Amino acid sequence: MDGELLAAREYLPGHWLQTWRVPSLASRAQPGQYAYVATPPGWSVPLLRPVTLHGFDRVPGEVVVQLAPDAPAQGWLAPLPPGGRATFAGPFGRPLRIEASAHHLLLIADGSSIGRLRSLVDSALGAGRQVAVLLGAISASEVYPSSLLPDEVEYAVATADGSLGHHGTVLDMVPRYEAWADQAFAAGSPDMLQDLVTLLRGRDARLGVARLARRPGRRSARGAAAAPRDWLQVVLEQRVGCVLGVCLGCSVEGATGPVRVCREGPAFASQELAWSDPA
Amino acid sequence: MDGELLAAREYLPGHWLQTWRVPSLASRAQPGQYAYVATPPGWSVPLLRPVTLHGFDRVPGEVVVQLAPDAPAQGWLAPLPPGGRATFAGPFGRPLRIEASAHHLLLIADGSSIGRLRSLVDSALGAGRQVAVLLGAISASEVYPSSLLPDEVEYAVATADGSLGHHGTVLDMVPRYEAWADQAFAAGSPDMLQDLVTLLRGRDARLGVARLARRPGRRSARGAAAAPRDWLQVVLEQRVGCVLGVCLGCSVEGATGPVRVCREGPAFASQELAWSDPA
Amino acid sequence: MTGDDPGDHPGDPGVDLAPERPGALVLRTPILAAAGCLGYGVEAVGQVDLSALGAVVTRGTTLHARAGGPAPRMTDAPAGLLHALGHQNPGITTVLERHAPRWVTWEVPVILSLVATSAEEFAALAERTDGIPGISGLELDLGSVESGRKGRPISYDASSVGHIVAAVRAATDLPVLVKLSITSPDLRGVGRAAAEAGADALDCGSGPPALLQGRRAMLSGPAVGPLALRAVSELARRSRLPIVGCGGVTTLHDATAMLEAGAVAVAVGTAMLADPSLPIRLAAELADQRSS
Amino acid sequence: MTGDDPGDHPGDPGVDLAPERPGALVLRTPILAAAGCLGYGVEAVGQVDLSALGAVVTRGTTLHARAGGPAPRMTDAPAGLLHALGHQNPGITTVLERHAPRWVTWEVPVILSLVATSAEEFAALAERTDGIPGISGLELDLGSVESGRKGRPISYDASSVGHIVAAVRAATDLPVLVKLSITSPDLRGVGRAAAEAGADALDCGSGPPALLQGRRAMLSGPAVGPLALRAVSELARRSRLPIVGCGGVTTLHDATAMLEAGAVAVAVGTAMLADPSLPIRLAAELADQRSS
Ligand SMILES: Cc1cc2nc3c(=O)[nH]c(=O)nc-3n(C[C@H](O)[C@H](O)[C@H](O)COP(=O)(O)OP(=O)(O)OC[C@H]3O[C@@H](n4cnc5c(N)ncnc54)[C@H](O)[C@@H]3O)c2cc1C
Ligand SMILES: Cc1cc2nc3c(=O)[nH]c(=O)nc-3n(C[C@H](O)[C@H](O)[C@H](O)COP(=O)(O)OP(=O)(O)OC[C@H]3O[C@@H](n4cnc5c(N)ncnc54)[C@H](O)[C@@H]3O)c2cc1C
Ligand SMILES: Cc1cc2nc3c(=O)[nH]c(=O)nc-3n(C[C@H](O)[C@H](O)[C@H](O)COP(=O)(O)O)c2cc1C
Ligand SMILES: Cc1cc2nc3c(=O)[nH]c(=O)nc-3n(C[C@H](O)[C@H](O)[C@H](O)COP(=O)(O)O)c2cc1C
Ligand code: FES
Ligand code: FES
Repeated sequence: MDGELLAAREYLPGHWLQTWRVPSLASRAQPGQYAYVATPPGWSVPLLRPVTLHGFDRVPGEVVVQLAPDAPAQGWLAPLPPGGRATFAGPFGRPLRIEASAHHLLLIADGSSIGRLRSLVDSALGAGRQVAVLLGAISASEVYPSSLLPDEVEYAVATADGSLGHHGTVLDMVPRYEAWADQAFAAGSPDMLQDLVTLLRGRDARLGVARLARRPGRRSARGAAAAPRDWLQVVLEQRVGCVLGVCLGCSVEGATGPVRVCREGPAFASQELAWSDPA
Repeated sequence: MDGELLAAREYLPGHWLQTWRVPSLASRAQPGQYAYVATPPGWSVPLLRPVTLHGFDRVPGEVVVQLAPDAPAQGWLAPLPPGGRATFAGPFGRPLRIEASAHHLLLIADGSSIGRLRSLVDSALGAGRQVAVLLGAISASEVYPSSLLPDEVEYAVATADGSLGHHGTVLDMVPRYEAWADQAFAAGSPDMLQDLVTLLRGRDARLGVARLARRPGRRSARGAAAAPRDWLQVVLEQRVGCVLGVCLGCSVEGATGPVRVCREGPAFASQELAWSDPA
Repeated sequence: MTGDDPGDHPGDPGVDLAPERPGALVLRTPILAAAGCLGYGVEAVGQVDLSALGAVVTRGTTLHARAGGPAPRMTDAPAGLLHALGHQNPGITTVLERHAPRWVTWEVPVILSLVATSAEEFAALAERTDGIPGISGLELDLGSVESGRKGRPISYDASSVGHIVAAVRAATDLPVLVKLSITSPDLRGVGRAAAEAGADALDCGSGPPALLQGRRAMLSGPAVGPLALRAVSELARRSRLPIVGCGGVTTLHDATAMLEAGAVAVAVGTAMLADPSLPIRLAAELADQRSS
Repeated sequence: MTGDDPGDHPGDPGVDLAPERPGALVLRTPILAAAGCLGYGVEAVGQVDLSALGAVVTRGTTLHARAGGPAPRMTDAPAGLLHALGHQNPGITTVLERHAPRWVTWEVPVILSLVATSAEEFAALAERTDGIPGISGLELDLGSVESGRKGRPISYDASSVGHIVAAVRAATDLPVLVKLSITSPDLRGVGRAAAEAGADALDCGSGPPALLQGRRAMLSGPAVGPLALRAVSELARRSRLPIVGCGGVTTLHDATAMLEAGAVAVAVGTAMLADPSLPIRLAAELADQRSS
């Protein structure tokens, strides 16, 4: 599917948001899914490379693509002027799922990974839900600008050097929100995700009190399919080969054997994946 | 030096003429020289790749770059929309030289190589000289359009399949012009150039009569430095590495040892090069 | 596929990858899907017209199931792809049970790629295929970076190649292709050892040993094309066996260069990952070129 | 350059490429110009601040003048360059007469690259440099595709490497670097043979054998980076000699990866062809990175 670049802005040094007209992608994309862009004709390897769908607007048929400095497609997409063209494919794979009964959504990300969850914000607010975003970054200069988030969103930032918001990691802020949130969604480095899962192992114990105090009875209302262990969903990234499910290049360890990020993912319930045991 | 693409047209399938604004190139380019364009930032090897300067216009600071289907820079230059940018270098190397006393210029080319001589046409006509262009091509569909040449130019075409002009090779047409021409300039495949040089080995004998009959006394007027053996100049192409003269990747056999096309060339007097003896 | 009428055009004899076993492995077109790049073929049904391919070489298959290596298994390299997949596969028993019944129904020959480290293990794998319809040939993966010793592919050593091929030859009557690394230092010796031990054809071959985040990996894609071409041309001058050229083939020009270097057929790997119908287009373009 | 104060910063010891010959070959920065990519250095004076380089390795130089190979000598490959230059050079006598007097005046160490096919010839070349000021070291080109037998670089064979290095060692007291092909199958054996025969350092190395329009050629540039990284890391685990990593280095990231794989310094070839000041920028970036 052919795309035309409509506009681009560099929202942080080396970080781009590009608006593309790609109607058949915009009409089908769902939060958490990736789109793929073909390496350009002059490029030596014909490959599909993932881009993060920061947002999509179905009616005009537009998607907003986020390019971090290390995005695989950065090299050929970032220099394009408006009017530039690229070939898109996707969306492939499984999206993030908001449960019907979930009203409070907690989004947890580090660095530019917030882009992978960004379209979930729009879907959730559109459906009248409340959203809190927790972001971790090295320092203030790498923090996703709050101006890119709707005002209704609660946005809390942690920086490793303390230059903005909480001095520490994004995980330090999680316990404060875990009782409030009906569902959580995370994207980020493998280390952060692992630490998050480890942290959440203590959640049931902590929430025994907190949750019941705040929303008595909600738990049972969710039904069996949405057991509390599905509370966290993650969006993974892996280097990809085919994105068609044949090469097994994107495999990661799942709870019951290897799973392909390009097909079974990119969104997973945290319990579907294999995590290290706490040391 | 930064260049901006102003306009592009595909004058034959796969053959492009692109107008670029590159003032410092336009102000210094001379007929026969190449310009070089840097592989783009996303490209994996930083190299300078040759492009043919089809023309240049010093006052607005514009050059017209010709891209044949096999041009090294075709892959990244051809897809650019107007407003696109590229980094240029050059001109490097030795240009073609029109002698002050030369009034009749014969240009001989095959295929898209005519682009390498094209700017000589403008210089020569501007200085009041007469120009004849002989072009060889496989068939009519690959012939450089006469509309791209000024009306004053005599333009003769030969096609291998006889679909346009003379049925045969460009060389068949040379003897008809060799007496008329004060200088000749050729660009094309190595085979064509070799055959041309072989053909011209008989020229002195043929011209003993013809020249004296048409322009008695002209020969001596040229002086020793412009001996008749300099009658033909050629523009060579070679795959290049550095275009700075250090890698020796562009070397060809010269009459007295290897010569570098990027420095001692690309324009050579035919006697400066080593040619095969006739079989 | 029986080999009775392999060519699309009357009189087109097809490409025989096992000349000493008449009709056993004759390809309609000289373009194959390289090992691992189309899985077991079944994953691609519906996306690709498999019958337009010369053959499908399967994912490398081991005696027992393998979970594969840790992530990341793959990364982009300049003009190439680095991969260390760790031979993830469900093991030969499952593969034969699950997929062979479908392969029987296909027109395209399926060549089963076998992965092992010893002659005995290779022979055991070959024996398992005995009497199982749907398999048109075996490819011994001796080019793999991950199963060779210390990241040196088995095909770096001619005598190992000879032993393994002899053991497999004794275990099966199926056509046997031997896949070599394109950086094998002794291609001549390796080609001779394979031929003398009874191989039917050579696949040249696998990408060279490289590094993916400190782990041993294979490099593939256009970057390795010039190395593959050189290996094929060297092998072709020495070997009487038919050669499948593989490595970096992305365009018609690449495929033609392989055939000119002496290959009788060409396998496409990396370039078909994102575009599984690329080999089919190449096959069509090649046929056009030849008939014009 | 004397080696007295090699580092730009007080306390920076520089990179010693000949630890057993104290002060003989200590580089200010760990970035070198790879052989052949800056000619004899003299071509680049005025374009590049040579003193900002760790060292300049010269074009390969033979006993007698060579006119070089036929055109085309070079062509683009995916993410790389193919070249078959035929070792064009004016021969060692002319090189020493013409260039050594200028090298003496330079701050940057000049390492003369020697090309030959036998131990005797290499030793003869080394002898010619005896007592000639301006040469800080010799690099033996054992990685070349064009001077090895049948396109197999000399460094594919450990015993040849040992013989050649021993002969050169006997002929000179200059630091001796041994340049290997990055696809040498037996890097461990080759590294050991070089060390035992008295080499001071290893350069790993030359691009792999490839094909340029049917002729043997070397592939270089980013395409070969992953192969070079693997070779350096394998060599570093086995060898006690300092290693110069070479192959595909284009960015700071590439240079850092080479150093992490175990190289003490990095040579830049193809990437400096179009931009001879690239290695200087890399050296500066590397210094920045280290001091921050
Ligand atoms: C599903 C998914 C989605 C992702 N989405 C994003 C995203 O939207 N934004 C983001 O920032 N990160 C994204 N990532 C992360 C991304 O994969 C890695 O950060 C990235 O691959 C790091 O690339 P690299 O620098 O190792 O190599 P690359 O940047 O991929 O390539 C290495 C170098 O080789 C060159 N090169 C690569 N291919 C070729 C070629 N074919 N020919 C010539 N040269 C080539 C490039 O110029 C580059 O310099 C995503 C990953 C996955 C799996
Ligand atoms: C001085 C000079 C001037 C010339 N001027 C012109 C001219 O103006 N017009 C013209 O038509 N011809 C010109 N030529 C002729 C030209 O050199 C050859 O026709 C051309 O190089 C043929 O290219 P190729 O197809 O072999 O390889 P290329 O097209 O150079 O490259 C081969 C393939 O590799 C890919 N590739 C190349 N480099 C990279 C890279 N760094 N990273 C990833 N992929 C890469 C390309 O996509 C291409 O598919 C000129 C030659 C010279 C020496
Ligand atoms: C994703 C992927 C998986 C592969 N799996 C196998 C395999 O299982 N067995 C094998 O012999 N080769 C395997 N290969 C190697 C290819 O078959 C081929 O030899 C190599 O990639 C070179 O060809 P190419 O440059 O066209 O990719 C694999 C290559 C890729 C890219
Ligand atoms: C134009 C050119 C000339 C070269 N000449 C030599 C040479 O004379 N001697 C040598 O040992 N290596 C020579 N090489 C190889 C380089 O020194 C280097 O080992 C190789 O190119 C790999 O590094 P790269 O990928 O950074 O180019 C040459 C390489 C190029 C591109
Ligand atoms: S990328 Fe190939 S299976 Fe997922
Ligand atoms: S291109 Fe390097 S010397 Fe001419």
